Amino acid sequence: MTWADFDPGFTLISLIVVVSAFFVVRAQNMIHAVLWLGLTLLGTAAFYARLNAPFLAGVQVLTYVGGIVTLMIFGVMVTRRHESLEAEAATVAPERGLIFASAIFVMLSVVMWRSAATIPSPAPVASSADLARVLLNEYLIAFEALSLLLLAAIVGAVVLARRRDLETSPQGPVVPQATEVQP
Amino acid sequence: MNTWLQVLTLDLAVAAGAAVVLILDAIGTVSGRALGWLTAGLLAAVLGASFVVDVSGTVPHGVYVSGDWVLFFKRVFLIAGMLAVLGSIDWLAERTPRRQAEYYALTLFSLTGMMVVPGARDWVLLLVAFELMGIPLYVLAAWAKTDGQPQDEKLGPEAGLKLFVTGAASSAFTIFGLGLVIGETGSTAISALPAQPTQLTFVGMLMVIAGLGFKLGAVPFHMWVPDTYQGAPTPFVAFLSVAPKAGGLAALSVVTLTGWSAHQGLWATAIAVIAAASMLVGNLFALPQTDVRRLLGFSGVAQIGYVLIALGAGSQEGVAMALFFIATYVFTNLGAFLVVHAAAQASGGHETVKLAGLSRRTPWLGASLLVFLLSLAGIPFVLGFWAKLFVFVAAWRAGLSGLVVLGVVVAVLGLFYYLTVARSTFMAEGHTAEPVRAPMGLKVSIAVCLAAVVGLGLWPRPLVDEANKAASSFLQKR
Amino acid sequence: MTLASCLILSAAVLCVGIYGLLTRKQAVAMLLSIELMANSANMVFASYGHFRGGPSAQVFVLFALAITVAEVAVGLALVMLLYRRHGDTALDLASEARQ
Amino acid sequence: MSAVTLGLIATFAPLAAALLLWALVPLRHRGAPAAWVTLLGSVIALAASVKLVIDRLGGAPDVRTTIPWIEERGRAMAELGVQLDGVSVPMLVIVCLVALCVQLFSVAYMHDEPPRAFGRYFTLHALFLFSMNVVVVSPNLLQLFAGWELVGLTSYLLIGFYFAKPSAAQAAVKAFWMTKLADMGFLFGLLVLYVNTGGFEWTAVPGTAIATWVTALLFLAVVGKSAQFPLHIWLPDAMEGPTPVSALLHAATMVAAGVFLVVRADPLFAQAPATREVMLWIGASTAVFAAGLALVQKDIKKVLAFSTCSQLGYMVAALGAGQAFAGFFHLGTHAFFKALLFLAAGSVIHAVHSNSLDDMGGLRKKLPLTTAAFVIGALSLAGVPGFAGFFSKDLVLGALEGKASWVPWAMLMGSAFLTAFYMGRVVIKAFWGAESEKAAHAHEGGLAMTGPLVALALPSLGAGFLGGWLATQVRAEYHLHLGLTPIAASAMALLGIGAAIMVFGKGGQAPLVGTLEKLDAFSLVDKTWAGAYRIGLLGVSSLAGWIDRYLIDGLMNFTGWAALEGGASARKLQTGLVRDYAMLVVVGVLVLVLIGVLR
Amino acid sequence: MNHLLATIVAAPAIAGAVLLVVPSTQRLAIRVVSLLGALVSLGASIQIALQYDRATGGLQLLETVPLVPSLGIHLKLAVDGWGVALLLLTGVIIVTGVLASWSVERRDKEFFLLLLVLVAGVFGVFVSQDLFVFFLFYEIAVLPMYLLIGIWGSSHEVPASGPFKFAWRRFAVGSKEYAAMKLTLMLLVGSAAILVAMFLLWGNSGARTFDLQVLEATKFPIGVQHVVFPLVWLGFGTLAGVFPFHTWSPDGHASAPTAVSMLHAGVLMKLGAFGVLRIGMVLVPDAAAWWAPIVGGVAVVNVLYGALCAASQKDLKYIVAYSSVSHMGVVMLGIATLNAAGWNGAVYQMVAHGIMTGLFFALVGLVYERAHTRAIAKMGGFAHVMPVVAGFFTLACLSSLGLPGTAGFIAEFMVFAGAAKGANAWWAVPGVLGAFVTAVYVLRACKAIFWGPAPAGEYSHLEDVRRTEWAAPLVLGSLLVVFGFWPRLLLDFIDVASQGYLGRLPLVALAQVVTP
Repeated sequence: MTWADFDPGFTLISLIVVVSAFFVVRAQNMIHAVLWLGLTLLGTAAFYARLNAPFLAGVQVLTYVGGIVTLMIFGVMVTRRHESLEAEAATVAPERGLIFASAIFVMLSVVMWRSAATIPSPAPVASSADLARVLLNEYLIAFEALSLLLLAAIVGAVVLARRRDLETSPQGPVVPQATEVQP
Repeated sequence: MNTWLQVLTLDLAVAAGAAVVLILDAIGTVSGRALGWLTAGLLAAVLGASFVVDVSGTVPHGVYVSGDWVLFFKRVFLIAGMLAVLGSIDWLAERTPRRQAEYYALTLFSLTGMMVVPGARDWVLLLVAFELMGIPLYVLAAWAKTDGQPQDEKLGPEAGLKLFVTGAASSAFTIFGLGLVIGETGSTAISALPAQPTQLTFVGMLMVIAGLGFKLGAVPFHMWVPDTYQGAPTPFVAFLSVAPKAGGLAALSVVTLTGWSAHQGLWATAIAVIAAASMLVGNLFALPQTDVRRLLGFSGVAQIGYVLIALGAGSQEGVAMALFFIATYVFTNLGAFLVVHAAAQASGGHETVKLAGLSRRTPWLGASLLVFLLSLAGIPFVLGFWAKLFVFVAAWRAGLSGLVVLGVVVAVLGLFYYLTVARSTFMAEGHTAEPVRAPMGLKVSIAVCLAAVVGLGLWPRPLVDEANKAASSFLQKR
Repeated sequence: MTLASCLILSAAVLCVGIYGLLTRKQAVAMLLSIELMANSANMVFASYGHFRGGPSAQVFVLFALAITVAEVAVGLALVMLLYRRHGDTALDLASEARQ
Repeated sequence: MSAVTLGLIATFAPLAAALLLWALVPLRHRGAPAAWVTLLGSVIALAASVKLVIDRLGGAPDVRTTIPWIEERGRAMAELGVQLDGVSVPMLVIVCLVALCVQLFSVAYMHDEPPRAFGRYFTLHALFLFSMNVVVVSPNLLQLFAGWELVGLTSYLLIGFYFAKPSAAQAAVKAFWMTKLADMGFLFGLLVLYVNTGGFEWTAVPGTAIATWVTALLFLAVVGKSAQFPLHIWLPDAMEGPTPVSALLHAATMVAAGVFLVVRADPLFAQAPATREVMLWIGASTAVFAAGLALVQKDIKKVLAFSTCSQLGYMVAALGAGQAFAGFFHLGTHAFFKALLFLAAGSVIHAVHSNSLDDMGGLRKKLPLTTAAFVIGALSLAGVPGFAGFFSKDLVLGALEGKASWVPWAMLMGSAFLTAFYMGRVVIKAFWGAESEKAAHAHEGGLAMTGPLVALALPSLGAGFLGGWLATQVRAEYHLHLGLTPIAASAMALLGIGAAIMVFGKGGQAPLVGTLEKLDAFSLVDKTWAGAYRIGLLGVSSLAGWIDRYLIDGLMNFTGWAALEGGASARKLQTGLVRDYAMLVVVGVLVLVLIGVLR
Repeated sequence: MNHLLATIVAAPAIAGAVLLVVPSTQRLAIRVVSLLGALVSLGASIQIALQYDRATGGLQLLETVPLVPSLGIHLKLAVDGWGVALLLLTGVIIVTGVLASWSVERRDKEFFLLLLVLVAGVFGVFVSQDLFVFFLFYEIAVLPMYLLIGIWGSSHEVPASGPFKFAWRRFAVGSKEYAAMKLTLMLLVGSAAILVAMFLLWGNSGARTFDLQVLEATKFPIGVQHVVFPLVWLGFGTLAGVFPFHTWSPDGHASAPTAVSMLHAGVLMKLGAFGVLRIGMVLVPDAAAWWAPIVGGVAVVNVLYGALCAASQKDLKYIVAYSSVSHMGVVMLGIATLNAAGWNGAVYQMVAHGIMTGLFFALVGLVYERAHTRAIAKMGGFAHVMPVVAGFFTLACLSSLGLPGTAGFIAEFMVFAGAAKGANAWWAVPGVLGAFVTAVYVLRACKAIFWGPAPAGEYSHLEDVRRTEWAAPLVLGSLLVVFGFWPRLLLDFIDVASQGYLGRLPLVALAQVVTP
């Protein structure tokens, strides 16, 4: 790798992604953390675009930034306790996290460097049409399964999150009882 | 050649069942316990259909291969699902009467995912099916918003959360690993493998195995097991403790033995390490447990260690024996959990001491529990013995004698805690002699398990033959 | 920009996620960390898609995205449940089950 | 009837009686009928053995028949059988005759016992006779051992007949232990013999070294059974049993089995001069030692018991001198007169209800027949010329002439004097002198009591003259000759009697009595054994028990404890914190990635 | 081909199955069914003894059913001379055991059921000619013990002391649960060792079969043999009470109910010794010959140490239990002699000790049932009130100390003779010493319990033997004497088997034996 290989765009994207990711896990305010995540995801979208995957970038922006970040903010708002916002977001045992994270990072990057450093030139990229075609051919079953997955997730999330989920039987509220045995 | 719709008939039927259950509940046609019986009936019907309908074949592009292998697993899943649903009916109707349909639907969704897993030969399909199996479980684990004692009230969400966090982290690793594997091979076919796989491929592969290890509850991805078992509704735990493990086994087999069989040295090492750790940790941690659910949880961790030994052997025999093991494990563990459930409902707690005098209160339940425990411990003439034995034989033949010896030795530890439970059930005098009245569904379910464990324990041949057939079909068509 | 550098970038995001996973006390924060990890996996796919070609990698990202969304939805529901039981979302509260 | 059949009848008739009584519980519990069954068995046995003697007088040859008993690799490793020759046939008669007399006597003596006990008593008697006959007719050492042990068993049961009495129970157990201790020698001897010759025959010629080992070990058993120093301590205690039992077992027959063993195994002993040397000394010292103790006993039975020890010492000394016949002959005469003495003593005890010499006195008027019988026995025991004891004792002493610088000879001479002296003491204290309080109501027992006395008095008087015949039976040399020994022995006997009359006739005390009494009271030997038992055996066993419970089993408990503690402390790793669980997932991935990296 | 062997195994099992459907209120029916099952087995075992051709020897009455052919597992039943002797023993013990437990009241149905299952396992072991099935039956025989002791057993106090005092709190030492758990765990550790040995044999047999005859014909590499033998020795030896793995035995036997003690000490411990002999000595003879001195050395410790421990006990059942440890040492000693006298003696001792200890436990059970104590110090003079018990107890004592005329003598004598003839003649010395110590403690116990002044107070009206209780003393006592006088009844069977198997030992080992 030489200076000729230096790619300012990529470097910038990398910096944005990594730094914002770092703030996601360090931010003391949960709202800030979610916003930092949004930045990371946007950076990732840029990354996709840089990798000639505009469709992915679009989807990334739509679902992740638009969907997940919103969902997260919603989640934070719903569950926040205003008086202790800062303390909640505190971290524990950072050295432990650092050790494990860096150990994995070192190992992965060594292997990645060894295995993939030799691949320089990008291959031709698939178009959105290609994506659509395989999606409805090879991945048709997976696609259908995915729809089931999403359905299940929705059902599950609704069941779990249903507020004031009064457990009542037709006869009225059920009192938790020690035994269901009729004497 | 069947069309893909035909190949996936059973899976589609189960998925449709989920929809039907939800719809029937929504329009109010069927509700309450009837939904449960309906679901169980549906599963029974599908199980019956699996013997009638010809579902063998390969889907275009080879993403899904159906045959004896798949059928074996599907039947295991269907049986597990059916028995678990039967065991849940009354608990649900009494504890969470307003969420019954969702419970069954989610169970069916999870089952659909499971049923797709063993046939999947494409990473994408495998991943989606695997997640379809897993996500409903997160929800179901947290089902017990108010179960029994007040102190248990907080355990429900905790159970779900613990399962979720470890699960989501694991699946993140899995997907990351998959990225490396697929990227390196350039294809989403599981069997595809570059002629000269780079080290990165191997690392990715091992990360995938780590993700599967979570679902199996193997050490060190097992930490959720006892806590979730303790907090989740027991009838669901009966399901959770067996079916997803079979699914994990199926996935692990597919991942390791299609295409990757040439690199057995790699994954076999990983599996051996996990297996050894699981047997050791599971048995050791189970020793001091006082809650039967936790105890059975750790015991399950240990049992998975035994399954992994067989899989680590990498031979057709090893696969067959792993299948045999997991099938026996379904009946045994499910039965054990259901008996514990029945007893706990009557005595107000899942602690071992609460089982005191069970055999006097309701002899057949006590005897069943004993049989299940003996089976888990691997005592002759009950099903578990053959399972352990076959696994050991397969591993021994494959040269894994060290693991076999370790397994034999730690099995003694296992015996200690199984006997502790048996002691409580049989020897201790309970506070009451009042019989435990198990509801119908539970009774049927336990009886089926008991019949299987004893019957197949006396004559394991049919199951062995099935397992062998499945394994050979799998390895031929991989 | 080489494949290796893209992959290492993904690994970095993954490890930042791991760091968060291990150090965050707050349930939502942990969800965010998991999100980072999932995102890093997608970055790997995208990188390979760019350097190796073919639609598979990109298709996979789509699936992975959907799965992540589903997971997050369920995860958030669980966090809300936790909050409802404990009045807080500190994960350490969920440590009743141990012995 | 063939000789073998007769031998079998003699052996098994009592067993049949015993089995019958054992199986037919009502019969046994009736009491008296049981006695008749036993007596019938004994009569048949006696008849058969007398027939054997008559046949032998008619020139019948020795017979030996065996059948395989224990097998090994298809061959007999041990055999059972019957050997009827000059040693066994006379012995058979002696045993059966004495036993019959004693049993008859017992019918009267024991009549106060409750019927059940009475029945048990006679069952055991029948069993005893069977066991003793097994010893007598045995064709090899193993069968002899079997009978030997059975005899020991019956002895144990009969000593403990009054089992309600703790002293009797203790005495029985003690007797069994002491003889069992000695019998280990027998067993080892058998094993050595077996290993070196492949069999249990006393005719084997294994060479001097082995023969010495074997005989030394066998002799150990003899020391125990025949109550030789230092294993004699059980015999005085054994007097806790009923008096007829003492007469039969502990004087006439069982204790003599040791001597019988040596006589039987003479061919082996002949190959082991070293063993004989030891026997000589042990026999001689026991004779003197026991005679000394006999002098100071207050219990009439204990006098007789120590006297038995002493006389057995004579026999053993004779055997040690290589004169098996002398020992055997003395065994025969001793059987008659000692049984007579015991039965007479029993008659006295029966009359005065006391064992103590102090309670007796002047009984000769009340019990004339008993007195006569006792005096005959005493004279015979003392070795007064003409009585049976004289002949045999003379033979024993003659055998010792010149052996080991005459020292044993001198010891036995001294002992002969003592014998006469202490018997004189007993006779005078019991039958002469002033009438004691308890003697006032004494009277002779019935015919069942006096009959046996007469029956035994006759051979006590005359059995000495059978010596010649007996000698031809065992192919030994026997001549009466007038020499130093007979004269000295007669002199000693008469001197002893004279001294006794001089000393005790006036109610005096013997010299040295104080010392002897102290010695007896102290009973060093007894205490030594008791100490060995308490400290040695019980101490070691308590230690073993402690080790087993607290060290070995403790270690097992510790293992279990360690596993459980291990589990319990490992459980702390299960913190319940989600973060830690996630960390373990990361650790797992780390390990797996490491496997990939290291590959 | 008749199905005697199948009958003998199946009879108790079928009786057990019938029990399942007998209502638990039908107390008499339960007992009668159990007794019938036991009687059929006894009858079959006698019939087997009659049919067995003693002149030919070897395996007879062969029956084979393939079980799992793919693994080389067959249900192959046949019996050799040793087996015949031990089948007879088992038959007798189970019949008397059932009769002795006639008075069990608590949960009697389960009790008899487990008893029958157990005994089916025992029979199975003796007739299995397939290592795997052998092991299966072995496990079946061992496991019911856990419940039998744990439910119907009795507890007592053991004071905490010694260096491992701290471990006491964890276990209620002396309680029946403790005894049951310790017994089960120790025996199953042994089973684990056996299982490993089994795999080694199977894996190295070439034929991949568990068939004992095929395994016998296989010449295993000496390295394998040296691993297998110690595993087999310690694995089975744990059940045979081999020092220092005997500690389950005193607690287990002391806690177990009467019939269970009878069966366990009387028959089950023999399974261990039988395993060492049949599997260890026969299948891996070369290693066995090498290990024999060690086996014998440990056995000698067993004999003497067990006897000494017994002498220090104050609890009647413990005395009998330790005496079992000591007597099983005699069995192991006989096995280690590697000659016909020793092996015959060992098997004979199995039978003799089985009968004797069965008798012991039956009588101790009777005494305990009436006096409600096992502490010797509290007893005394019982012969006045229970003379029959006293008499038979004495008989058992006599056999225990090896008195001629009882079966114990024949057995011990043969073992000692074998030992004296063997390579380590000195073994006989501690062996005989052990017999002497036995004389000391059994007679002392006998005296303390039965002799002395007639008991007063609560013990003055103890009942003697009644009804079904007669069976055990009468049958077992008579057998002790019969086998003592007429050993050939059994020796004919035993010897022919020993002869057959002895030929397998390496010549080196045989050369060490002094042949007269």
